[in-house]
Amino acid sequence: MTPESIPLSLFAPQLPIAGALAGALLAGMFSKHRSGTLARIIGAAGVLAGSALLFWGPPYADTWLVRAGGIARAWQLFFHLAALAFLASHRAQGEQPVALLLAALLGMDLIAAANDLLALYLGLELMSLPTYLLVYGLKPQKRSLEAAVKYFFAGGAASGMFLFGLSIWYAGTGTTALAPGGMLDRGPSSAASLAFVLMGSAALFKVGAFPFHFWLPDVYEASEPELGAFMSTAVKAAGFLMLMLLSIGHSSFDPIGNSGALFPNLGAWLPVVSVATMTVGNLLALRQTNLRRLLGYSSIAHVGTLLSAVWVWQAGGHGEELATIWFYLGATLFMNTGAFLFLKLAGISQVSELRGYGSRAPWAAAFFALMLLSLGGIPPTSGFLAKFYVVWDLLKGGGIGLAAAVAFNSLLGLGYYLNLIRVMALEEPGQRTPAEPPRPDAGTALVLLCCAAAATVGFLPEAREWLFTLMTL
Amino acid sequence: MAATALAICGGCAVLFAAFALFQRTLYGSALCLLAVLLQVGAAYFLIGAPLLGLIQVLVYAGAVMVLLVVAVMSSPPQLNEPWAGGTAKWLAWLAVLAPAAELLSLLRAASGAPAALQRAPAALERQMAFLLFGPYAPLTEIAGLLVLVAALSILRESHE
Amino acid sequence: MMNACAVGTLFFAPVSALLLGFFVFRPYWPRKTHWPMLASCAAVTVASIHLAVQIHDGRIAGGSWELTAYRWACAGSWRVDFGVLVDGLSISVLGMVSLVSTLIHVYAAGYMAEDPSFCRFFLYFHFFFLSMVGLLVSNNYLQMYVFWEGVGLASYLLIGFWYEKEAARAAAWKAFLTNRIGDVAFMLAVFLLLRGLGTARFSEVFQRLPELSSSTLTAAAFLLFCGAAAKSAQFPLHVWLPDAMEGPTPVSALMHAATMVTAGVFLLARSMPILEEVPGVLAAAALIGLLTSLGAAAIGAMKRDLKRVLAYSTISQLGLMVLAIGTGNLFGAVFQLITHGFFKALLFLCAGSVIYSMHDSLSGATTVTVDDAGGLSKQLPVTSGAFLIAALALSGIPPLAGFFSKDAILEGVFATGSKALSVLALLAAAGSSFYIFRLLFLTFLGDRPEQRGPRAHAHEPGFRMKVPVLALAVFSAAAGSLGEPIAKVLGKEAPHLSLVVSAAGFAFAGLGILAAYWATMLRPGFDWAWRRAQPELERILDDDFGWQSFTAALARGVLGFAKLLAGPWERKTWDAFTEALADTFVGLGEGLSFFSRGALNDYLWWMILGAAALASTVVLCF
Amino acid sequence: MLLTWLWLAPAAAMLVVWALPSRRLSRAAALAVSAGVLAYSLWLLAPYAAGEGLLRLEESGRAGPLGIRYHLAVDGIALPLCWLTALLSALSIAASWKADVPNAFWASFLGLESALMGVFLSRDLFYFFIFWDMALVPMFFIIGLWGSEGRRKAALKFALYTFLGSLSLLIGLAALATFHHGATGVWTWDMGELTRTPVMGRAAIWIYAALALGFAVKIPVFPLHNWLPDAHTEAPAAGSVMLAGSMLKMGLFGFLRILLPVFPELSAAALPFLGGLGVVNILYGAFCAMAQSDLKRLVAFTSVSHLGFCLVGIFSLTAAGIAGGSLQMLNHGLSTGGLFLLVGMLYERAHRRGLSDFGALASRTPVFAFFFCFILLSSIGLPGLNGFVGEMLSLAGMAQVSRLLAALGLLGAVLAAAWGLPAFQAVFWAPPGTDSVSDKIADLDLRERAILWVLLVLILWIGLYPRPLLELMEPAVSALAQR
Amino acid sequence: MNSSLLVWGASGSLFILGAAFLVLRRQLIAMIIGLELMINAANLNIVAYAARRGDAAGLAAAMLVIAAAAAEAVVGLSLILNLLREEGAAESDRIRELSG
Repeated sequence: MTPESIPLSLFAPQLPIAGALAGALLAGMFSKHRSGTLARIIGAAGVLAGSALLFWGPPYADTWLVRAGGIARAWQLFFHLAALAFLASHRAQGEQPVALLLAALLGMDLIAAANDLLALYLGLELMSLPTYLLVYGLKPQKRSLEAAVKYFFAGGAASGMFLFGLSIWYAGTGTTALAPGGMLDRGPSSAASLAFVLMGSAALFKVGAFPFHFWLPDVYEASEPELGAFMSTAVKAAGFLMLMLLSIGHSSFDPIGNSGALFPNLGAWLPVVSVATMTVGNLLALRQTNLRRLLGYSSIAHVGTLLSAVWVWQAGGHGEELATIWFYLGATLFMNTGAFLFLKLAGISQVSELRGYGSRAPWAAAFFALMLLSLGGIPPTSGFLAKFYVVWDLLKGGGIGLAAAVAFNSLLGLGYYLNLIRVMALEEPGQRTPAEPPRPDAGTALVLLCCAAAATVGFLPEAREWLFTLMTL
Repeated sequence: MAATALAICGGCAVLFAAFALFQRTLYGSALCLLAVLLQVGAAYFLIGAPLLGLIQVLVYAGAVMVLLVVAVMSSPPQLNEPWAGGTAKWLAWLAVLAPAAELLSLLRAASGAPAALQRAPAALERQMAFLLFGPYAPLTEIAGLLVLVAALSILRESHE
Repeated sequence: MMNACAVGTLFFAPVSALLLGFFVFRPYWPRKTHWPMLASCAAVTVASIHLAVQIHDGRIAGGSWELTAYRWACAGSWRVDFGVLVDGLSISVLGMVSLVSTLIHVYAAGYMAEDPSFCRFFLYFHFFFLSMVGLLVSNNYLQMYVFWEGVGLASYLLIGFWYEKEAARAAAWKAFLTNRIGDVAFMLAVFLLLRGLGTARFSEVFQRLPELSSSTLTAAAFLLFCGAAAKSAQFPLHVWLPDAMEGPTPVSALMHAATMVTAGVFLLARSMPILEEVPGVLAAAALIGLLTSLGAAAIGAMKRDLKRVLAYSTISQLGLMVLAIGTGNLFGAVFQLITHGFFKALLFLCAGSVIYSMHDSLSGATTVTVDDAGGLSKQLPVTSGAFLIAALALSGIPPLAGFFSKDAILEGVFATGSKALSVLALLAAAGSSFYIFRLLFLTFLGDRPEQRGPRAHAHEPGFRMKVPVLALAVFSAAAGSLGEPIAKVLGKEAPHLSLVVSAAGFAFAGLGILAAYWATMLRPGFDWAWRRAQPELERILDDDFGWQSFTAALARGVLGFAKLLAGPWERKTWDAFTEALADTFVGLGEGLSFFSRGALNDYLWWMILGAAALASTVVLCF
Repeated sequence: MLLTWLWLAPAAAMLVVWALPSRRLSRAAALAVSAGVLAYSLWLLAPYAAGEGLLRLEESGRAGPLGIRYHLAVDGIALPLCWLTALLSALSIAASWKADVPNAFWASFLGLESALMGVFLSRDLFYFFIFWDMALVPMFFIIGLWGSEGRRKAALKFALYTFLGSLSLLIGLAALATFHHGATGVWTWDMGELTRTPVMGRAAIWIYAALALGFAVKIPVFPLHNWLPDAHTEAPAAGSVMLAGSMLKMGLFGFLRILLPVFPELSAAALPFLGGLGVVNILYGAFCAMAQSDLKRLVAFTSVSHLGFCLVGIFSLTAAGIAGGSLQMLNHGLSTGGLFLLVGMLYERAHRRGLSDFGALASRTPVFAFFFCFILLSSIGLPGLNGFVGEMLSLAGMAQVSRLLAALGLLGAVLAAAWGLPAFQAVFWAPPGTDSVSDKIADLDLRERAILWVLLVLILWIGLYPRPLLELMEPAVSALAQR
Repeated sequence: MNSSLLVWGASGSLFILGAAFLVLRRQLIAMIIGLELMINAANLNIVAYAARRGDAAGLAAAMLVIAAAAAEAVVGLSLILNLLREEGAAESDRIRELSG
């Protein structure tokens, strides 16, 4: 069976981005010193055009290789948003970072649109390679090189596992399509499960779940904060998307339906991994002195919560659970971006530098406190609402134990979030506290404003429904 | 029959991989990797995908090995002194004997050319080529992009 | 109509005087605040006398007049209304109280003239008067309780009036605390009534008594008695009255002799119908009354301080009143209450004059002991004369008031027919005459070498202090004739003085006087010699048979328990618990960080191990 | 929209006040807004209070898919608490007029007021919880930033205890809604509907326990009270007025509004246990108060004792008891709020709170002595003042159920005299000690007197004529009473 | 079908040996060799089954995988060359600074 060829129009949203990639590289050729800003503008234009095309571009299509519109569009919009935040806030020299980012963005768009395991693999590769380089490229020094190397090898091992899983799957079913059938027609065999576990662990690696999380704190600590923001939002979302694609298979993935899981045995071990991830993330975060590393572990803790949301979703969830996952990822997008950008602007990386910062820069401190409150899940903030939806679905879906674990971990989380607020607000400024308040420029200020606005959406319990309708219109 | 040849190829690949693991020197491991790559190429050839075998030898054994050797040479000296010691001798013998054995088993089975070979491999190859640049065109584009990114990493290297 | 406005003045006169005093006189004419107070006292006296006459002449139907002012609170099925009840009992006691208050207000104006916080004294003094009036004329237990604690608060403020003195502060707090214990018992009784009947109005309660179960009734009666015992300083809860003498003498005269302490007896008289339902409580009351009376008389006979002796004499007389209530003789108790109000106030005023005359700066020393005073009759003729009249009245020598009221009580006791009770009652009567005349002879007549006080320049107090003393002397003498009108007002039949009982009473009283004369005048210095001979007995008696030290120890014990409870234990354990909880989690974090120590190989090892573990579980469970 | 303004106005004003340039301007604006809210609440709610139409005054939006509906309403129990909150925030802002604090101080008070109004008004459990937790953040900063020496530790302990409580509350509420859905198939968080369906079986006990724990931490009930003394002692005067005045009532309000109507038979079963805890609260608070040497910590323990009375009243489940309990909530706000204001004025002048630091103040500052004595007497429960009415009704209610608990509760009244008067005497009557600062203390100025006169009049009015308030609570109370 | 067993065996052991490289060897360059081995194992598997079934898609997939693997190797080696220039030796013990 020779698959029919894919019309180029399906890739309409991705073309402007590829164009921007090429444009950025060319910009680098012409003017040496102003190439950075020029590349950023081109990049941003490309991404915006891509997002615009997402809505007015190709109608809903579901070919053997790629999908367009529907759920895929929702995820791609999310990735574009994260990329825009990165472009608006990063200040590195040269056009390299912009080009690498756009390449990574293309990779993510491919993952979102993948209907075929091979496309998924190539998307994973295209997303990972530029990220390894960005970790070192943005701030070339010993620490970031070390982080990049660690990230490369861990990522390499993961994609190696993914590939091996893919080969087993291909050997078993003879097709690399992301569709139930083939080997499964004769019922779930051990080979299929092995294939899934290998591919699933690659997804878990990308997300930073428990056994695969060791690289994450080092990379967040050493890389630039805006990359940390980008990775903790977009790359994490891509990881979750892969996990969901693998566990359900695309056909039943679209909007509401949830017929038969490609790999039904996900339910057995996902709760264990999610509770382990939550607890490890929170416990290790309690002792951190480096703020970026702390945000890394907090991101791991949030991954634990999200994994339990994914568990409920795949255990027979409907649109609601999917909306919960989206809302949580959306909330994380704004919370993490806000927190990381604050660290970048304030030039703070150690907790001791945060001491008494409230008296030096009250408004910046208030912003960071709002972000921390949202990360910690204190009621009026969107973080609380996200966690509330997860606990709500868990209770509805019968995961009482998981709900209790999420609740307990949010108390653990308060231990370090509240501590930061205490250090910032209640302590006297130490000698290492930066003297003057941060001066964000236009782009970053806009991003920070959006983060602050999004953090206070805790008042509207219907926010999840609006998000779902927005994403699936 | 091709199966025995295939068995020898697979066996040698695994053997060389094991040897590579326990080599004290990087130089040794690199060479063992080269041997493994060649064996795998031979396996492709035997299985019935001669073009793939060729590409494997070209891309892997050629480009990647060269890079590896460059990296090994630029790493500190004590890791890459020339191959000496007993194991080197044995490996050399093995590297020679393995292809000979494969050829021998092929010829022995020459009466019936290897099943894969018979089935007009060219047709499969042609179909693959058609596929790569037809339906799989987007994926090849993505592979191209990957190579571009790799190039960027090297390009950046040359900036400073 | 006249009655309504009379009752109105009972309340509005004191309230308006207080408001006037607080808002007008305090800032502008502090030295003049006694004028509005005197006016209101006079108004209340006139009103009460008018009402008394009305009731006495039967012009008010049924001898009692009730008016509901407003509904105070409603909760669930209960309705609690505040109102006024004027009947024989309340109006007779109110008459005495208002009369005595007016006189003492005049006396206080003179006595406290030089005191710097003159205005504050009169505000407290009149607040007490308002509460006392309110207590006497309220028509339900709750309203009575409100004024009951008001009186307690006034006594706290007035005992502690000279708050520079440590003794005054301690005495004030002790008084308030002991009263509060009694009030709590009283409140619990009110709860029981509310629980049973849903209302606390006297008329309704007394009509629907049968509805209550016997256990509730007994409990209520007993608790009411406890409340009364605290206020009227009966045996277990009398500890606060001797210390209350730390207050200025007018306070001691009005509150701790004539009016406040009688509130307890008034409560018992008011709830007589309940007590009659429970004979056991009456018997207990009689016993405690007698015991208190005898004990107080014994201690009083031994005290050296002028006011302390009078304090114990008050406790003893109150004991007699409770004895009368115990024997069911309501008229005897009320008659004694009224006459006692007059002559006991007179005694205190005389003591006040003695103190005032012997010390120029008043707030310095407030007590005069028998050692200082002696042979004062020469310098203070009027005071000693009045003291003599009051002493005679107290001991119950015929023409004077005491004889009639004490005789009424003795009649009641003899009527019960128990020989032991009557003998002991007679003994108590003898005791009371002994200690009062011992005091008389020691301070006014004899002049002992041991007495070396500054009596040389003692001089008769001013005009404003002499008039009330004389007036009270007249009343003490004439009050005996009030017997019939009180009986009529109370609706009880007039007492007939049986010859035997009055003769026995008079004999024992005379015996007491002779003994006092023998112990003090004939053998001067006997008092001191006796005290040196038995220091042990003196210490016991001084310590109220050990009861004072016991209560002090109890208070210290409670404070110690509180300190233990709120001490380091309370703060440490909880903080330690929360800190330990936090440390365990941080410790767990430290332990886990052992695994992520930066080695790339370890990272990869954990990854591959994790994948293998997942694979094995997934594959195995299929 | 009328009711929404009650919590929305202070919230909006919070942002404005915070952003104002000058401190004096923001202070004045804060006072204006709080006074405005007080006036508005009186004007808006008074007519409804009089007539029977209390429950008609409610407004509710559309129910979302989760069954959450923005639904505000006010009834007999919530109305006095709203007035109390509005009054106390106005008074506390006026009382800390001279404090040199940034705009955030005034803003956090308005934020606190809006959250508390939200708690007392919302009929929907979800919004109840949102406002419940929102109230904790401003109080954390008030204690943490502007308290006295040990403020940081106190703020952290306060945050830890209250978050623990609100966490168990969240789980309880979510489980209640889920259980309700299981029984009726309808998703709803509205208090009205939740009361209509019986929640039976073992799960109900767990839900009841979780909710009770959440509320008990806030009241605070005996074993969980450890945060209160530190929070009160370290908070600024105005802060502890608000904390004691209306924040402690959130827990009791929760009991009255959620536990009693939704689980009537479980509350009846829990009566001996929780009533007993109430009595323990009374006695424990009184004993600890007796042993304190710091004036403010003494007042903190007394509020533990007073809330014990409220608990005893509420859990007598009799009409009189519940009326007494809710009235005592109001009285405690006035008398303890007044005491904290007074101690704050003392601290403002002398920066010291020890009992032995002052002496003979009665002669130096008679007006201060008069006010302190008056409000202390109301706090002790002197009849004729408001404290007595609340305590008497609560204990009378409990006497209907168990005479032992009522008797023990009454013992608390004796102990009240034991901690009240010695404190008064140590500060006002006893001669000044060696290191006393009473010579530096000036008497109250006009502003302070005005504030205290407002409290005085209210205390006297409720003491002498509590009937209108009790009739206001009558419909809500009789609905809850079971006996 | 002993040949499929043979192919599974070969690719499985190659994969495991690749993983062993990653875990056991301290030199980074050796770990890159390990990566290459893992990818070759997978490729062997894919090509074996594609050829046996005569499915060109599998071969196309193998082709793309080789390209991706090459790109990955290049990126890895560029990072390692940087490390060599900075540190002089590409050892995993040299990169233990980030920890905790």
